Amino acid sequence: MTQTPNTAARRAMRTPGLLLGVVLTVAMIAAALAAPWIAPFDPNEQDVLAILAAPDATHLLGADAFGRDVLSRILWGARISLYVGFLSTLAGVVAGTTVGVVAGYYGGLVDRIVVAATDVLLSFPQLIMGLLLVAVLGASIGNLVLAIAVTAAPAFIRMARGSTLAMRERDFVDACRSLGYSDLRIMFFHILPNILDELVVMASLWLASAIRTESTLAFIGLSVPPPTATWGGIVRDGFDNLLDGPWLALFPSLAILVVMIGLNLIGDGLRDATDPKGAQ
Amino acid sequence: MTDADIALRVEGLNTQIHVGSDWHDVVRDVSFSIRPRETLALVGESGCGKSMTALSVMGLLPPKVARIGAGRIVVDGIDLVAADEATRENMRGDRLGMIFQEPMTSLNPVLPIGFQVGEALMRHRGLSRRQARQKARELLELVRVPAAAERLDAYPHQFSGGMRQRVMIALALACSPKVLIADEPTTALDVTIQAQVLALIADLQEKEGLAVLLITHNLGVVASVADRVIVMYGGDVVESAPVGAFFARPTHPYSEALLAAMPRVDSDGGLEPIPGQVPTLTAMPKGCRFATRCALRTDACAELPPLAPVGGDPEHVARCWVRRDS
Amino acid sequence: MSEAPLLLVQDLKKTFVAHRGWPIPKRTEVRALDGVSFEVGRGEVLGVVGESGCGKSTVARVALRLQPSDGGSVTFDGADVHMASRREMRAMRRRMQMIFQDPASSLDGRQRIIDALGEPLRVHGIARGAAVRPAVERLLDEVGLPRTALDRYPHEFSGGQRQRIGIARALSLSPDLIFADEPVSALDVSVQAQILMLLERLRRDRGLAFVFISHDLGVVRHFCDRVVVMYLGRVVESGPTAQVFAEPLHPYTRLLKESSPEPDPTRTITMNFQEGEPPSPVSPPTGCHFHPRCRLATERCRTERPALRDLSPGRTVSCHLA
Amino acid sequence: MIRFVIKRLLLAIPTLWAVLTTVFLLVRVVPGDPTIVILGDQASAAARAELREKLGLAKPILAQYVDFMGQILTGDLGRSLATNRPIVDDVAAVLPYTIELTIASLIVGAVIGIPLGVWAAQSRDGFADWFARLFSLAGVSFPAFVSAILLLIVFAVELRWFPVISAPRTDALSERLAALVLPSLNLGLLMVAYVTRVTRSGMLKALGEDYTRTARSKGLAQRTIVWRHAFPNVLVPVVTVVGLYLGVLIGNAVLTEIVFNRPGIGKLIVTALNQRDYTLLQGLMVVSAFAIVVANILTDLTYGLVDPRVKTP
Repeated sequence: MTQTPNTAARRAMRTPGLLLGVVLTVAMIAAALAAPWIAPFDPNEQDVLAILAAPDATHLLGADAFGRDVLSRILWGARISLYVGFLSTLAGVVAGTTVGVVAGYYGGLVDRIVVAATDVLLSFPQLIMGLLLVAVLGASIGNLVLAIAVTAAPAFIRMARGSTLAMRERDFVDACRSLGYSDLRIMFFHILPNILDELVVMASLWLASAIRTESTLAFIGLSVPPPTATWGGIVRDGFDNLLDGPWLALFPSLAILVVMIGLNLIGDGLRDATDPKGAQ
Repeated sequence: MTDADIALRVEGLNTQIHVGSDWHDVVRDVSFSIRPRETLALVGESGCGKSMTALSVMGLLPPKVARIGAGRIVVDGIDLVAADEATRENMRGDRLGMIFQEPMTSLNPVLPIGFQVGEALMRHRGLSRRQARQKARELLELVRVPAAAERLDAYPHQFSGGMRQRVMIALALACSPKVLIADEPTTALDVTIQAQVLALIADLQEKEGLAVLLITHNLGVVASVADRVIVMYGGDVVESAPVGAFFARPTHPYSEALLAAMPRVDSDGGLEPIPGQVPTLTAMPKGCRFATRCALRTDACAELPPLAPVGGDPEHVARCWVRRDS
Repeated sequence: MSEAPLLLVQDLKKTFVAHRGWPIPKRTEVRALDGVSFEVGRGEVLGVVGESGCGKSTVARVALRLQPSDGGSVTFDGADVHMASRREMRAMRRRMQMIFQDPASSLDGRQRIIDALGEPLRVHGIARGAAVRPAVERLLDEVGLPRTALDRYPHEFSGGQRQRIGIARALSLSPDLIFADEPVSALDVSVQAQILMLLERLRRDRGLAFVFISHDLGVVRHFCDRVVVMYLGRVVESGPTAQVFAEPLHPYTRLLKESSPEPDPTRTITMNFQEGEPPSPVSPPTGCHFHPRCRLATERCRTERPALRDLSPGRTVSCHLA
Repeated sequence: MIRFVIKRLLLAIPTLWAVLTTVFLLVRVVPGDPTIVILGDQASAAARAELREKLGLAKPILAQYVDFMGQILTGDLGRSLATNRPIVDDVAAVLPYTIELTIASLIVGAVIGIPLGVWAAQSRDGFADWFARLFSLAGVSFPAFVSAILLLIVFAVELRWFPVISAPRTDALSERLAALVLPSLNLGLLMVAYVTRVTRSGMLKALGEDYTRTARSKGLAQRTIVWRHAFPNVLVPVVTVVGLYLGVLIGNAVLTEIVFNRPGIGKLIVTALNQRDYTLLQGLMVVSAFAIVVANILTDLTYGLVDPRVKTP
């Protein structure tokens, strides 16, 4: 049975995991936004005396092989990782959903072409696709967003198409058509609101995925060029000095992990809250 | 009636379900007994408690959500309510068989038909897979599934709805139970197929000496196959009678209204709908539960009437202050 | 019939194609409509009966052009529905509406009742702004729902009430013809009677014509003037309801009638459990589709498709033997 | 069966063709000049022209396309820009390691994930359920390189149970297996998460279905109902999810190989990236897409084995 947004929201608030997820994610976003004010050091300032320093009162999370403060780099890195993640997911969701709903609604040749194209795009491992795109396009924030959005879009096309097909099975789409509503009205005023739940759930999970892809690319060395701090890049710097100071890789890893857990908790919590079967 | 003549006896059954934070009665003080070769029909509209009664008898109430509050369910001298789960498990599928409303979903889609039909024999009779398969073939022939031998290895999706319900019947009768519980067995089927399935059940009932508890909302089906009928409303038995007496003199206002609301093929008689709707479980009236929709309502109806004989027939009882014999 | 019919369906065809199979999908065809013809006069109620897979629901959807046809024609008030331009179609949609079997699935769960019923008024420019609410209130009055229903969501209503909402929506555009696809079969008997009475009243008050699709002969007998009996995509018999059910001409109609249980223990239904599986619409039998289940079938029935012919005024049948 | 496989492969040809065309176009039609990306913008015009020639970019695009397709049809992926070795040889040398790792992690995913999911479904909201939820939350949350680093820190750096470099030095089975433990655990963690989730929800659904009630009406024991009646119905969604996430798995295999310093496609990719080896990258792309297409075929065939509805409509 369908439900009003109200009951879903109320149930969402009763899910402790979801609440924790929101807290973790919001905290991380706040930290990223406040980086210029709360970061103790300039993220690129090199302190020769602090090279590979263990965590202490000055460098709370230690300093890296160039003597840069790890905490400051993590805070500044959050800005890029989160920015790229949000923007690319948004682009992927908007593009993918539009194409998916249209293909699912009209069916026929349009649908067949979209399905075939999606199958082809999904034939590339997501990470390798992103990797190749960034390698070919060159590493910049814009290209990162584009590459990650391209890897996200097919999943949203597939989901939106599938849900639209399921909606078409329900009589209310036929009802709308027999009432003489235009196709656009049916697609975006009637079908879209009904698949929004699923979309939001999936978007929050893909946001995690996008941030993971960004940090992974950075870890491999395909992101905004150094010395600009990104999470994956900081982990990589730490990983190269793993035996000298395991904490260098540990702390940025934890930062990524916190966001991942936060977003996944949000996604799972929303899924439980919007899944009618979970209500019982 | 001596106990030996009785295949299933239910006494004072009370079943409750959990809504919000409370347990609510969905079946109240239901008693009946069925003899071999007899068909007892439980009729009523959705939410009247007829299916919950069937599930209670079979011991298939969903755990944590529903429970039996009181009563006795006696088969073969064993009270299923008092017995432990192991005993109940041994009785299910052996002494009691059940078929369900949806033949489409009641068979396991990934297991072959032959196995599903013969499985109860492996469980209760210790048959080997080979023996069970052999017996499954005989059972499928018994329910007239064409080319039974070749279809032992077929899967449910390869059968039509009517054939699936036949397979379900074969499955339920595998261990030659004394009691068959049929919960809306033909509701999902087309009328011509419904006629086939009802005929099959009647035939097997005669051959195997089955006692049949038929749950249905369709008074036409009741008239066609039942020997006795119990009408339920809001969890209460409102009327109980032999079929002939019931259709000749439907006495409880609800029974009467139900018949008047049913459009018929053979006459032009006008329809008389029952006003309003069944109150929700949490908002049931205190006394007679039909009182809110009843044209004959009096002040006495604030108290629950007992089942009392009507029309001078001790076999024909109704739960109504207005219509009882004075 | 003296004047031109409101709806004329001629030789309508519809084939569904599915690709199924493993590992290589195969093309299978289902002829849902295999040359279906009937007509509905102004203010007339036509029943369409048949069992699952006979194509009775498809008729409504193709006639309303919710699905394209694969042949034949649908003429509404003199205009061809499937040839109509977008503009003409929009105008025609106001005059032909539909009521669905499952009111839960035919209402948008995200829309409040005021929006569900107000939207068609706004889209077709019947009422705007402040005029919408009173118009919707009038609709609710007409179908017997309280005005407090306006600001609630569909899931807050019972099945019967939701069906009333579906009916109110169909009425919102003041149509001449309503296709009702099993409108009462998901409802309990007592509620079913309420809805039937409501439809009866609307028909009288508004002079509505109906195409009433149902598997329940009793309901059809009660509500319809004429009836069309379908079997595996074809019309096998048609005529005035009382006559058809009193004296069925086609063996299938006879079987349907004899199988329909009546609340009368003295009239037992014909039950024959020896019969095998009914044919599937994927591979229908040759000749007369009904011949494998027909006791009277001859060689001719197995090979030659019987034509639908007039037998007496207003009665047609498609059987070699009738 | 063999004939089915062949037919299904033939059906995959259009997809493969589209995939190859996409790779071709990606490398050539993207905005910007690949020679600048490879050589940097300080490179001389002559050097760029030479590279152009070497990459075959000087020819008209259609001729390039024909060359590209022709090569692949004959099983040739071209030569590495950096080493001039045939790419096929490089790939063939390391492919077994990647396949070995992927299969090992699939086994880890199934062996841990399925029982965990079944267990969790039976004690809904109980201890097992919470444990499974936490476990799978961790599984989906850890980026592969993060979990890999943590595993390394704990088991290789601190505990010293396993080598830091997970490359087998000899072909001895014991050594190969030892080198496989941490990487396959790392890669398997994600699979465990997905498999646990889908098994849990699938079991919950199956246990609520009508056929489970039928099984109960036969008087079967709970254990029989769970494993014989409900569980087989879960295999379909499990296969779906495994098939769906094979792409993610292959991507993560790359990362795992990098962190554990294991030979494999992953390391080859990093080498290609570092050396701006365009042709090698293109070849690897073709190989990985090919792998996914094959995996999809395997998934389809598996459906036929676990779901009778697929095989016999």
